[in-house]
Amino acid sequence: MSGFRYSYALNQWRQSPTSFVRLEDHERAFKTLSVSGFRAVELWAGTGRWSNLGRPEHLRLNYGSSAGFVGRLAECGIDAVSSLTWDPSAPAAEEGFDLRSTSRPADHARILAAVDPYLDLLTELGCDRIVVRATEPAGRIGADLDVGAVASVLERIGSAAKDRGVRLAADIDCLSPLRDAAGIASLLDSTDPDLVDLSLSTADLVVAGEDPVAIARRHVDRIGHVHLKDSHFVDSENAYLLPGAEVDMLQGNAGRRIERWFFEFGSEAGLVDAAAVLGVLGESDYSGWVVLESDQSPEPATSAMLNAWYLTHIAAAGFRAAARTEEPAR
Amino acid sequence: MTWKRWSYMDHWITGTPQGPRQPTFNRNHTERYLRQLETLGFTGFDTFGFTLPIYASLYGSVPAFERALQDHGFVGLTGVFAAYPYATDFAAPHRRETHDRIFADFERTAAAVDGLAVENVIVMPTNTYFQVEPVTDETIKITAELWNRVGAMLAPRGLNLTCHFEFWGAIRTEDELALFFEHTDPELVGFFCDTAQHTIAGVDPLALFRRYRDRCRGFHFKDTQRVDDFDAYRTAPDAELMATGVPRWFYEMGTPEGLVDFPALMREILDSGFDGWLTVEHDKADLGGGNFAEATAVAKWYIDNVLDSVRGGAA
Amino acid sequence: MKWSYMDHWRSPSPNGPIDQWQTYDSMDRFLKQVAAVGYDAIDTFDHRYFTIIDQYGSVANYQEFVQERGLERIVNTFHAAAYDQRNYAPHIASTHDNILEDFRVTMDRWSGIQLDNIIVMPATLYYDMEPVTEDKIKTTAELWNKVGAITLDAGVKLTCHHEFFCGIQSKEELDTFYAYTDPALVNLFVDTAQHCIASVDPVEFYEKYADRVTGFHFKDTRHQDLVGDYRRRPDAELMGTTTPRWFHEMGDEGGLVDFEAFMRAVVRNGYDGWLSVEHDKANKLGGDHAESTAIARWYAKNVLEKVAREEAAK
Amino acid sequence: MIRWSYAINQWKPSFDDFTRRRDHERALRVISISGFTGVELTTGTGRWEPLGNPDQLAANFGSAAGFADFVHDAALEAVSSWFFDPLLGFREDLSGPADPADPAAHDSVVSHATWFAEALAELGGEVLVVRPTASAWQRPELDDAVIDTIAACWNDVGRAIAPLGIRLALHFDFLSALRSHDGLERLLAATDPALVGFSVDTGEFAAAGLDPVAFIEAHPDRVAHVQLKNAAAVDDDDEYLRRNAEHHVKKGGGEKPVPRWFLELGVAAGIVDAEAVVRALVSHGYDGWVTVESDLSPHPPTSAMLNGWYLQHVLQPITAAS
Repeated sequence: MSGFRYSYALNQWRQSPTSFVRLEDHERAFKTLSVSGFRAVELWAGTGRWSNLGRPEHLRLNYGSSAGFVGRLAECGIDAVSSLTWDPSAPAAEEGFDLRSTSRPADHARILAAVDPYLDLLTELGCDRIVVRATEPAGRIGADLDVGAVASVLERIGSAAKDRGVRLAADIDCLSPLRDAAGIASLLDSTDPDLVDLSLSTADLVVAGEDPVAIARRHVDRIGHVHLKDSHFVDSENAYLLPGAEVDMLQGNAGRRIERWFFEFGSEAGLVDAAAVLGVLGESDYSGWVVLESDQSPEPATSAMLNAWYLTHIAAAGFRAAARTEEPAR
Repeated sequence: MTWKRWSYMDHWITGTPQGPRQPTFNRNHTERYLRQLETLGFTGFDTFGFTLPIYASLYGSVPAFERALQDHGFVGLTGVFAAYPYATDFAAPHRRETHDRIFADFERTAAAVDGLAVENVIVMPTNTYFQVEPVTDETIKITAELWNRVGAMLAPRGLNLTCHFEFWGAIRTEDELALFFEHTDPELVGFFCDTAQHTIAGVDPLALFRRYRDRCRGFHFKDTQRVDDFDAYRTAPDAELMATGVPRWFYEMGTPEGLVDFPALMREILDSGFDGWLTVEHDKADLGGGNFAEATAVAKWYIDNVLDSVRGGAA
Repeated sequence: MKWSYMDHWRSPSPNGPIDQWQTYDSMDRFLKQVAAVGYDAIDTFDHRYFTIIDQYGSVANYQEFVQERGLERIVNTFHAAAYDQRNYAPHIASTHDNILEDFRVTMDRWSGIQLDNIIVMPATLYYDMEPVTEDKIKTTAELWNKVGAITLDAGVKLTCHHEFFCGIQSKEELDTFYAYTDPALVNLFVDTAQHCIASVDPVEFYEKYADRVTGFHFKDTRHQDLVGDYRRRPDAELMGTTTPRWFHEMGDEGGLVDFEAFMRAVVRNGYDGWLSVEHDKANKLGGDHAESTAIARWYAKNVLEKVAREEAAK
Repeated sequence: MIRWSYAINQWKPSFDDFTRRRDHERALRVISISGFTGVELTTGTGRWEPLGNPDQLAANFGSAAGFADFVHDAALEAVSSWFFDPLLGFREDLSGPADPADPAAHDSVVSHATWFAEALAELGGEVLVVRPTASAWQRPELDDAVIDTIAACWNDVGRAIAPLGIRLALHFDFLSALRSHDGLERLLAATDPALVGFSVDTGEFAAAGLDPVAFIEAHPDRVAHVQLKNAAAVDDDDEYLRRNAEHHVKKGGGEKPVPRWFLELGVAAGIVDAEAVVRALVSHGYDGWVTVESDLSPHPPTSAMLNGWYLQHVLQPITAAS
């Protein structure tokens, strides 16, 4: 079997600004994931005292120190923080709500400054992966994206990360102007493989009309991180170009009015072939993380358990001992 | 008497296919939200400064959103709330070096609501207590300088600057409040009475209103079931959601366990001649299985069926 | 050490909260979640029979559906009867024929699979049995001795689960009841929370009757009934004055049951049957069955199973 | 004159929900503040149904009058109506399901209906709304003898409760046996117009592929009650004939599937023209309660408020103009 490990993203547990703030809520999520068979979690960057796992200073305050956090995770049956996702263009109070774009060279120095505290945190947490959103949504940047500028800042972040033993994986999401096969290839061709990996996000690829298996095969040597989640829909109308695509498309404000795109595995309408993706990773010598998500789920705990069941029984014989090969009869 | 000017402070969580989210999830949810408020009979709508861009993106512009409010029977956007709950290098009212930045933020807010129905710009005048302490006369005076300056900028634009004091903020006791008001210009810096926050901080909101009646610009009508008698206000990083043993501080008015005497306050308001907005706020009403729609309906029921019966000139 | 999950469940749907029996899909998702966090089997209510026949054709077919999702089998059923002094009351002998017939029918319905236990609340609501006398308990015991013989004929143990609001719930009432029942026919099913609410120490009580115990509901509570809620009319379970929510999953903060001590007792007494986890009304006050089920299984795996190993090694 | 009430049914999605006094108080206040003046109860049985029948009202509020005070305290005028399905059966008197198609069950139906009507009279109510017969999958045949038996049962009930000042309204739903074999019209013809009225449930009519306005126009004198709700879809594949359709079709969504059959008034996805219904009622001088429902809503307070919005902004202007 291959050498990759599974992790679970915590992002969806925080559904509203005031949710997932108390430490007992964190603890319940950790335990839910642990007992479902996941031994690592992915953090995501945020802002404010209520996004208190998403800012280094708040995480330290809550748990006394980074080590205190790691200790608490261990007590809950979580061995590692696999990774942290970070969007350089997301404004944060702690950074004076600075608005930055990876596509604007003038912003790059500030992006590098902003990532620094996160790299410190990851080092303290023993985590070697930062997943960086490569671009802003297409609808915000406009048509002419300077791929070279994006590549340049990713390389610089990648280099700073490498200095601390952390690798960068570029996240190209379904709203990115680089979301299709050509866009992904252009970014990878423009970046140094020593500094920038690809974060393969299966659901985002499906939404973008791409086959995640084909993309995985094509760039198997560059994959440094995997987000494994399912989607029920393809954005066949290019709604990602709408100016407010985060809401217009992903929250059904416009167009086809689809209010939920991403799903846990195992539903009939799912478009991602998880077993095939894992097969490609298994055949290669991929040794990073495969991170499952409850993204957009109304019940993140339920989605985590269903994803665990699906891995165990359908998609990944190695996830848990008791493996099964076919979907149960209905 | 029937008070005509009830506004609703824009906290709300509703069910979506992605779980509980704010109504700005999309325009359809926003419309459903506004219809529910309209049904209950609110005519004022207060929101957060940081939500204005979201409404602008959903409706095309902030004025377009105000027109949508008016289509739903509101007089318009009546108040804007601005806050820096967490001290940063960029925003800390007790540190002079951040004042220019904060002042500039308020210039932008003022521009954003220019020409709208907005009467009050409500601010949280300080950051979390634990980041400011020790709270001294000096920190309060520096804070007062900032708000005098912001108030002076807003006043000519027809906007009242008014200060809303959190139980976990760095101005919370009667003495701290007194010092702050002593150092701020009554014409430029108003008082905003949040019934629950003061009660939690151990300060009687009714007494405060009597004392600062002349500079009171509005109220948040909300209740609490608990006084902070165990220094929860100093909880780091946050006292509002993370205080030990208190997962929920705030409740809608009309709950039997509530500590605030709303009829008495109402009587006092009627007697005082106050003629501004009375605002209903439901902060975190979803905690512990609660829900915003129901909390808002039963609070407005309480207004129509209990507070409307209150008469002034008692005893 | 094998864990079974008792079928209390709610999940959201487009038309409000539903239980897992709503559709094949909701059952499928329920069973997969239970299996995913490492439960080995499920318990159910025998009144689900009608839904089972409607949706799955037979009890055996339903069990197969369960097994296809990675769970071993159905271990126990709970016989939730509508007690009424007029026709179905264990302390009133004239109603016994009716009750006995009910059990003959029930055992026949479930004969397609092998169950370990059929669980009953052995008495009516407390207020329907008051005053609770030795005579009434004796009459009750006579009934369950006869029922136990019927179930044993069907290869299933009869076992008694004492709700805090039923007519046999205090230490004295329990002792009287077990003195009058035949150990070969009438067993005990210890619900940790129910006894705790009734101010009966679950560990002591279990130790005393360990040789008659054929199962457990591992669940927690944050409240003892100190105000007489157990005899509150018309209802104690949902409408009690103490709390709107009596039951919590084990492993959550604020719980009153000492599960570690309980687990040690289970091991010390050489119990080798199934351990059942129950989340009764876990959705109250903003709770969520899915999460509670994971948290409880986490606690079983990471705390109780370790304690059990320690105790076994002694 | 039309009076507006709201059905409390959906506040209890599961058997162990909505049992505590606080829940009831809050639901009534939501209904009141949303602009309704009455509440419609649904029959239920057992200790977890405090609002389910007169015995439970007595157990929880002392008496029907005690409950009436509770309703008035919430600023509602009355319990407009009570929905009664005789096939439910009642633990309170150990009665099993009573089938109006079974002559032997008629006494039971009449006595239970009277039990509710007496309480309703005390609660300021006017209409006993009943489910007249079983579902289509339970009664696929509907010959004249069956229709006559059902009609006789409801004639008897109407006669029994009329002296209490309570009208009887037979409620048609989209799973009803009356949906096939022209059952609705035949039952209408077989019952005594002086004793037996009908309840027009707009959502149920629409889901059954029937036009509620056409029914009102055709039988204005028989309309004794209206339940106003929107529908999302028409059961045009006759799924109502499926075994246990309540479960598989109404709640489970059927084969399509339909996630939720009934919606709030006025929403774009709905197929009921509530304005036309109210215009038809007004044009015939309908004088009685219209009960709006949150049937199948995931969030009853929100549905009540959205329906309240529609009432205040769309429907009441129609009645005010008449």
